Amino acid sequence: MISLIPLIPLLPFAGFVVNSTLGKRLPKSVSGGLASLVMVVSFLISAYLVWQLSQLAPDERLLTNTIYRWIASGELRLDVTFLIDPLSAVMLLVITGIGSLIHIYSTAYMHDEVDGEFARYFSYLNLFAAFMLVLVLGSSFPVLFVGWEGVGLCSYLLIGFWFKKKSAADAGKKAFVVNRIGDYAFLLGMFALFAMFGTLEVRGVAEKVAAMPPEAGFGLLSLATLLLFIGATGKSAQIPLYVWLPDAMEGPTPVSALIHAATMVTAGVYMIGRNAVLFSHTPDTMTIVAVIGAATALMAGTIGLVQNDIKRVLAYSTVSQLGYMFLAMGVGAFGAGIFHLYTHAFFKACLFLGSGAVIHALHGEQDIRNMGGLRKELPITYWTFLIGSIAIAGVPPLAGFFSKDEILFETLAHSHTVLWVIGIITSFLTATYMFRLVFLTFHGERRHDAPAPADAHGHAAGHGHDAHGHGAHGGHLHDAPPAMALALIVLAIGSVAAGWVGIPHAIGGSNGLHAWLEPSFTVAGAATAGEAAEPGLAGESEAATEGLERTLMVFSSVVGLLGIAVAFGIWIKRRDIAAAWARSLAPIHTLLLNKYYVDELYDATVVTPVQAVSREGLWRGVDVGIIDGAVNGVATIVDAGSMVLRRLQTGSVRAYAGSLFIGVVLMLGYYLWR
Amino acid sequence: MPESLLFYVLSGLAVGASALVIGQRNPMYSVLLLIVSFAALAGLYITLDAPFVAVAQMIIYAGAIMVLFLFVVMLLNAPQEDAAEWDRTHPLRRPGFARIGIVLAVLLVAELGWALAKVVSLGSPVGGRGDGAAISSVREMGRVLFTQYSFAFEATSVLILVAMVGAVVLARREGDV
Amino acid sequence: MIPLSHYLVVSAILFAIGSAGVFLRKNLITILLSVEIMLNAVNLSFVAFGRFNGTVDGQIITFFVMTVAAAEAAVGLALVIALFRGRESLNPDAFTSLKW
Amino acid sequence: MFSPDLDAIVPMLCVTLAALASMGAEAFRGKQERLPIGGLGIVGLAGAAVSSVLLWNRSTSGFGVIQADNFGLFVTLTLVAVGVLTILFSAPVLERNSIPAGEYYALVLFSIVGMMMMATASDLLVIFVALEILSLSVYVLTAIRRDNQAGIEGAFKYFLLGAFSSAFFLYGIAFTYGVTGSTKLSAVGAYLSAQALSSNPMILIAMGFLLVGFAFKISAVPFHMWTPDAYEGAPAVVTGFMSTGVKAAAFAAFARVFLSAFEPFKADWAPVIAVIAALTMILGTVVGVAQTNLKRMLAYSSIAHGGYLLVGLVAANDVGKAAILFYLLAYSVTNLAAFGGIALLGARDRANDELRDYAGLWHSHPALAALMTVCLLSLGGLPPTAGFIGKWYIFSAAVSAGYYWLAILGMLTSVVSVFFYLRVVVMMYMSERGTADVPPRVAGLGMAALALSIIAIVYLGVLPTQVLNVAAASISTIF
Amino acid sequence: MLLTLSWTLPLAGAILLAFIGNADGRRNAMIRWAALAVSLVAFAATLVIWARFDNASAEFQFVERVPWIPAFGIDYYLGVDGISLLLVVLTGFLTPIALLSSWEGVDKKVKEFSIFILALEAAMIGVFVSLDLFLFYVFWDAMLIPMYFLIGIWGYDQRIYAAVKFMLYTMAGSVLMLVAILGLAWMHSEATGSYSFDLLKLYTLQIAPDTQRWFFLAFALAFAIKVPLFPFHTWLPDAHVQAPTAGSIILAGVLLKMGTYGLVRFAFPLFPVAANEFAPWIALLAVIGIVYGALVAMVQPDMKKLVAYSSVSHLGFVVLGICAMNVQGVQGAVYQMLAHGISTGGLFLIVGMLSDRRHTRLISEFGGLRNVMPRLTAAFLIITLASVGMPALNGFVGEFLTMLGGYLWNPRFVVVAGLGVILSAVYMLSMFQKVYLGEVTNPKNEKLQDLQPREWATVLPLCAMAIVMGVLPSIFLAPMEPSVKKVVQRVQAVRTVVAQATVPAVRAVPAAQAVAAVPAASHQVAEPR
Repeated sequence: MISLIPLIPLLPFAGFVVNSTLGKRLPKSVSGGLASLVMVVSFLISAYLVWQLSQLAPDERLLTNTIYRWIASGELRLDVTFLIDPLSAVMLLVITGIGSLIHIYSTAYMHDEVDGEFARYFSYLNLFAAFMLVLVLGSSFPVLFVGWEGVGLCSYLLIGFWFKKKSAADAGKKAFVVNRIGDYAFLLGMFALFAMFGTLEVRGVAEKVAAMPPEAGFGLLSLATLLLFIGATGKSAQIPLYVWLPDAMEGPTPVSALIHAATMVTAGVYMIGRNAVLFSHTPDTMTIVAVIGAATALMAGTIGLVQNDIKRVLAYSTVSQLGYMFLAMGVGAFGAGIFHLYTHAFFKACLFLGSGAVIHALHGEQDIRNMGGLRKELPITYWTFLIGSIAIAGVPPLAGFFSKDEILFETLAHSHTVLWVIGIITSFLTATYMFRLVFLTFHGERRHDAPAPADAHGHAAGHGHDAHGHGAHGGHLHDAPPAMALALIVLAIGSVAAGWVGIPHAIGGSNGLHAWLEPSFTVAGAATAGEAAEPGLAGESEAATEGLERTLMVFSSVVGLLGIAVAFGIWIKRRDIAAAWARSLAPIHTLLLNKYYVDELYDATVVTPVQAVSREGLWRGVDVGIIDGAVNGVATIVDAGSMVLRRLQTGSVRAYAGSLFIGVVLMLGYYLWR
Repeated sequence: MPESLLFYVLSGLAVGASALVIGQRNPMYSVLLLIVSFAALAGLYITLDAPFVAVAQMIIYAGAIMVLFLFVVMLLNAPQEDAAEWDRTHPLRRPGFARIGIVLAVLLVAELGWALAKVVSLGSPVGGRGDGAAISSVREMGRVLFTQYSFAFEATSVLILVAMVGAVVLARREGDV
Repeated sequence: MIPLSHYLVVSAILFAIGSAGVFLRKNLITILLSVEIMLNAVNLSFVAFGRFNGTVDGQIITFFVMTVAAAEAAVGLALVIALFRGRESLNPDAFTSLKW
Repeated sequence: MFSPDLDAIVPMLCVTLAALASMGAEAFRGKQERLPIGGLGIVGLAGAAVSSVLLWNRSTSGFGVIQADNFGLFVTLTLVAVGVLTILFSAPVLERNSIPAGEYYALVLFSIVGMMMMATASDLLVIFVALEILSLSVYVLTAIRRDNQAGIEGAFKYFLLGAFSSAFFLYGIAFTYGVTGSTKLSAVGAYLSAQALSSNPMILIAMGFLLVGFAFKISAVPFHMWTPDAYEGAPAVVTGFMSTGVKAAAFAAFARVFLSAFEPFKADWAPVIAVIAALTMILGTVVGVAQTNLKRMLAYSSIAHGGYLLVGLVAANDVGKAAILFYLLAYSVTNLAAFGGIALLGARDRANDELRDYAGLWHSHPALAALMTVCLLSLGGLPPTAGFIGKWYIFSAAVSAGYYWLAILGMLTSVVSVFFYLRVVVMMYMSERGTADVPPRVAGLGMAALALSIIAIVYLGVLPTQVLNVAAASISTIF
Repeated sequence: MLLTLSWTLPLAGAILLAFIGNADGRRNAMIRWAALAVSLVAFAATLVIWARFDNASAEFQFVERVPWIPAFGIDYYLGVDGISLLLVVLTGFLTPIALLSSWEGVDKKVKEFSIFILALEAAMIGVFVSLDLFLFYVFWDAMLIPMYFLIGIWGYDQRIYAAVKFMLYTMAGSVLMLVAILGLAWMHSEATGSYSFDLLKLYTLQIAPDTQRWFFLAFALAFAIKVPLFPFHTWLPDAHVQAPTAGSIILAGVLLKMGTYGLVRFAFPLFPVAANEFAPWIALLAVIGIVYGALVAMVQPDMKKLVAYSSVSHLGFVVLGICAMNVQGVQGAVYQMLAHGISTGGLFLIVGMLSDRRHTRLISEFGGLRNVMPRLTAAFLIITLASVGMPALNGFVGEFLTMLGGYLWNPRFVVVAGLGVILSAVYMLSMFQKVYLGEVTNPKNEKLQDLQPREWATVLPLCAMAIVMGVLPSIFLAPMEPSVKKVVQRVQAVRTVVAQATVPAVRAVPAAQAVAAVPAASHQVAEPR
């Protein structure tokens, strides 16, 4: 029987092929419609397959389909095999589901682009979906890597979609290059795994590693996992490779929502989840993952607090939330991490699309200092945005609450107290900056009129919103058009309800997601090893744990609400406090505003020196100077030797005779004196 | 011993005359001195039981060839060496250069002498092995020349022909074809 | 009797004088004469060796040498004349248009 | 045919008769009459070729001093090729420069006689006489353009140094005769092999002096100084002739003397020749780099080629001996063709032999440029040409004799030499002609000769087996 | 006959073209078509070889053997195995593209141009199919001549310098190889009594380790220059930059592979002991080259130079894979050769199109070309990504396998080599951005034409191949695997022995003893005198 699995990525790919080749000649409705249609169909197939999967016994939940042998060399046998297990099922639904919504949203958002560009946009978007699906479906590291790099490519293309704008092109390149650094580590990690296990199948590696005890100390295995994790830090924007993500906001907003919030950036988290068995055998790496995750969460949260670009705030928020996920992965709470990934996809996509609606309405304005009071004019946007914000702030019973809470609980439960404290602080910060955003954008007074059409033309040229000047007079703004509204509303609903699949036992839930995912994090038949790897709460009683969990839930809810309250206090009640604090804490404020100067640091320590050394040292110095100098030097020496030796040929016959005579005397001398 | 005295006198004459040949600025004197040298050599040939060679030496060398030289010297009418106007141009052409020639010549003599000194058999008298009368016979010489050396003899005719043609070709004035 | 080596030494000295003459003199004709001295020196060796070996070959070879010397002289002098016509000089150092 | 004595010298006789005939033809021709005198030469050479082929494998000996063995015959045939090509290239040159054809051809043929004699002689005295025959002819040929002072100057330098070096050579013969009592190579060899190894300094001196004589003729460093001047001064076609014929003859005699008679003293001469070979290769190529006159450049190149040939001599094994023969043939054809090309380009008042005269030749003389390029590539030792096979053969010999350093040095210098060959190619193909005066159209006969040489070069480069086998067979008979 | 046909076809074409009179350029069009037809037929011939190739066999196939110079055991001996097969096909594939690429760019002396390209193709195919070392060397050197003319006549302003440098540099390396070849043949005659240049016979020759070292170095130097390996690479930027487009395509596409091919086919298997000793050093140079080439490429103002230095970097991966001498490494290396041929050929092709249009190759002269020539941009992007090593395109498979092989051998090299992966993205994307993205800043660029039909015909096959090779690499990997395994086994056999022998004192034990440990090698070890 022909499997349906390959169709999931192939459909979007087909959309890409059609749109990229014929796109110019298709009307927008056809190209956009086609792109959305393939995504929806893909979603439906995914849903069908996931339903099939759920019909199986929990231990047998595995659908695979080997398509062909990709690379065979020596003992290396790489098949293109697609695999659906509970983990990839979740990812599939998120990608195709949210992906469909964002495609639909985009048909409206990008409507102002000319036909060719419009089709190009959708072809990239479809290609992205295809690669993302390959990433989650791939059963081996290299196939995963195909998707991994493929989404990076699409990210590059989409960030730089408005290629005429230098900043966009720069951002795209930066994203690609920074990701490449991670990929470099990822490749090395793969090699290390192959060297150790002789296979690059994820399950093959897991089976072999499951038979081993967890690695004590930092050995080869830890190194391999650490390398994989570095790859993940690139893709998922963690310290130290997070720098590309904020810049990536140069891309169209739906792209930010899809790629840089909901799906691609979570690939790192997914990858660790996919290799849960492997990672749980390397406690040292796990600690590093957790620490990096927590640190990223905190750092991004602090930066998010002061940023003024609506998308940048969301970007740092994404980085921060990704930090949460890694924290979860690092402490061994894989289920919690994936849970957060899943809920985050909803509310962050919702927030990004909401911000897109705002920007759309304001014809490209992104600075929140120029917004305010949009609540009344953009009600749909406002309400969905608000729901998303509450969700991310972790207020029960919205989606974010459950997932974030589980992470914090697991962190504490695995006795990472410091990380837990950081998590709590970040949670507080999250609530604060999100509501700062909400309040500054939607509440208060309008601080800026929508720009006049002529102005819009110049200002937003790069964004392609220039043709949108029809309703821009007199400050009357258009709320999201139907396609956008649909996406917003569906996502808002998701932000509310998505968490309900994982209500913990502690408060009477079933934590269905956790149970669903569990088989993906263990190896069938080697469950004991997997179990042993989790230094959990084996010794404590179930009741005590649940008690702790309940306490923490209350605590974190309170923290979230507190954060909202603080935001309300500062940005609604006493606007002057913010300014005063910014003044009194000027150094810190500047530091945060400039994102800890990390970009500048990288520039000064890596980019500039490498450029300078390459140009002056290697190229002009070593290459042209020394090496080519030596080569040409040989020629010069021969030439000089020639000029010298030819001078011996004086033209004087007596000198010639002398040469002859000297030859004779020397030769006889040699014979007689030797 | 008169024989050795003769040898030394003749040798001294030959060497001295030759040295003077190359010590002369005037080519005319050089040619004449060379004739002296050749005559002394002819004398040495006689001491070596080679009277026919000695005669040929006088007739061919001193007579024919040297006369040819004299003709040319007189034809060109350039008795004196040119002033050393080129001498200033290149260090290798300075008089020091001539000194190098002398040094090399001395070295060559030294080398040859040393080599000869190392060969014991050469110390034996020159007439040690053969019969002097046998080799001084012109008949014997003629026999060998026209049997063993017949080819070389014929080849020499080609050589002379070449020299003749060559001299004609070279000496002919421009224009006469 | 005079040892063979004496003759050979005389021959060597004459040969060396001849070869030195090529360097010392700045007159083409004298240089040609120097070459003649060298050939004669060799002749002396031939005759001496011939006497020593007791064969007539040495003497016969001298005839050939003389012939060669004559032929060389003819060609050489013709060249000298041709040279002199062009440059009105017999100084070998005058003829350095071909060099390097 | 005739008596064995005469059989052996039939090739020489044919050429001698042709030479005499051309002299006679010149003498009896009318003032403005044009006679195909060159044709007489070709007939004579053809006779020599035919008789050589008939003598093949018979190892005839003549008068006790001429050995018409395969080795000598191979060189004879090479010389025939040299002669034929020279005559073909000469025809247009003689007419252009109003050189007396009769004397010219006679001298060329006489010198070929001398060369053949040298190649087949087995007696030091005959070698000496032959050497003088060919030398005197070549001196005169060098100066054959009496309106050209450079030619006379070159000829005189060549002559004076030649006389100087023949004196040394003769002295060497004297010592050989003194020690061994004979000038016949067989007798010398027999005596020497009976001698204890190199106890007698006289033998070493004899060997050294003989070496000087040969080294001079093949222009080995430091006895090479005459070469550039004489080659530059002589008319191009004569240069081609003497750079190949003289070298071939001298090498044949060199090999015969040193590889047969003086074989027992190989341990003594091999290192000296090795050093000379190395110096020759280095100097020839290095100085060639700076030359701007094509003839002079090729003069240095032919010095370097002499060095490669010496490598074969040093190797002194069967491969080496055969390699010398093959290389001589390949080199002769190639070098002669190159000089022929230069000669063809010359005008009456202008030699057109400066490098810059070749600028843009591709556009004005495409065929000539292409043929010259093949010559130059062959000289540089690039496949698929005769030069490559020759080099490969020579260095193969060096390697199998253990002279890796010589092989490597030879290879490296050949790379340097490629540099200056390429300069000509660069000029012809990649530079635009600056001045307006384009070289004249070249004569058809010359082009035919050039094309013939090129065919030979490519044939030897692609299908060398036949000739290699013959060369290999040639050496088996005597050494 | 197929192999003979594959190289004589273009040669015959070249010779025939020589007889077409075209002094006034009137027959240019006809000559172009004729040359293209010849090259297409030759390509077809190579495809037939591929089609009839037996993938399962490690032996040489289509073997042809005719005595050539019997006295020296030189044969006209041809054959292909999995390693050379695809290189032959690559040559056949790139030549028509090269001809097409210069359809309009070359307008002077079209006949000669076509002749040289076809002659070059003949020589290159000859190099890949020769199994006789002498024959190989003949082709190896003969190849220089047409390339020299191509650069020197139809190149850019510094063409003469570049052409001469190319020729001399390459020759300087290869003459030492010739000496080593002669030495090998002589050793064969010492051991068996007859000369032989037969590669397969020479494989069986037992060579003393000391000799192996010298010979290996001689071979390796020749190949290192051709590759080119750091620090022997400086001829490459000059030659690449100055060569006409067609020359650059062939130079980058095929010529450089002759060096790496030589390493796999000759240097390593002929001298396994020395190869194992020197492999780390060569790999070190390769790795330096990877990073160095990338860094220098990053700062080039000239597009062609940038691509040239990128070749230095990419070829480093190939050499690294070869040095690893395991199946993955070598297979990856061969694959990378093919991939690099396609992608760098494509880069030069497109850069050539730009330079034909604008007569400059300076990056700063361009900008925003995507606005005026979107199709060309798309093609360039695909090729760029292929070059960068994007998975699912051709570059990835080779890089992945070579690095994997390298890692299995010695991870340290791969750690450094991997930086090339990052840097390649930096320089390629920088160039892409500067040339294609942004607004059109230079008014001269406003009216540039997008791809013409003829150009489509050159770009499309390359892009298609880039994708096919990335998605279906097994098509290409399958034929080469048996042959690669054979080579690897040969070299590895010695490596394990060396490893065992050197366990007690890692560096102190000379490899001589190691060889002595091989039973078969203990006798008849030929020493050069």
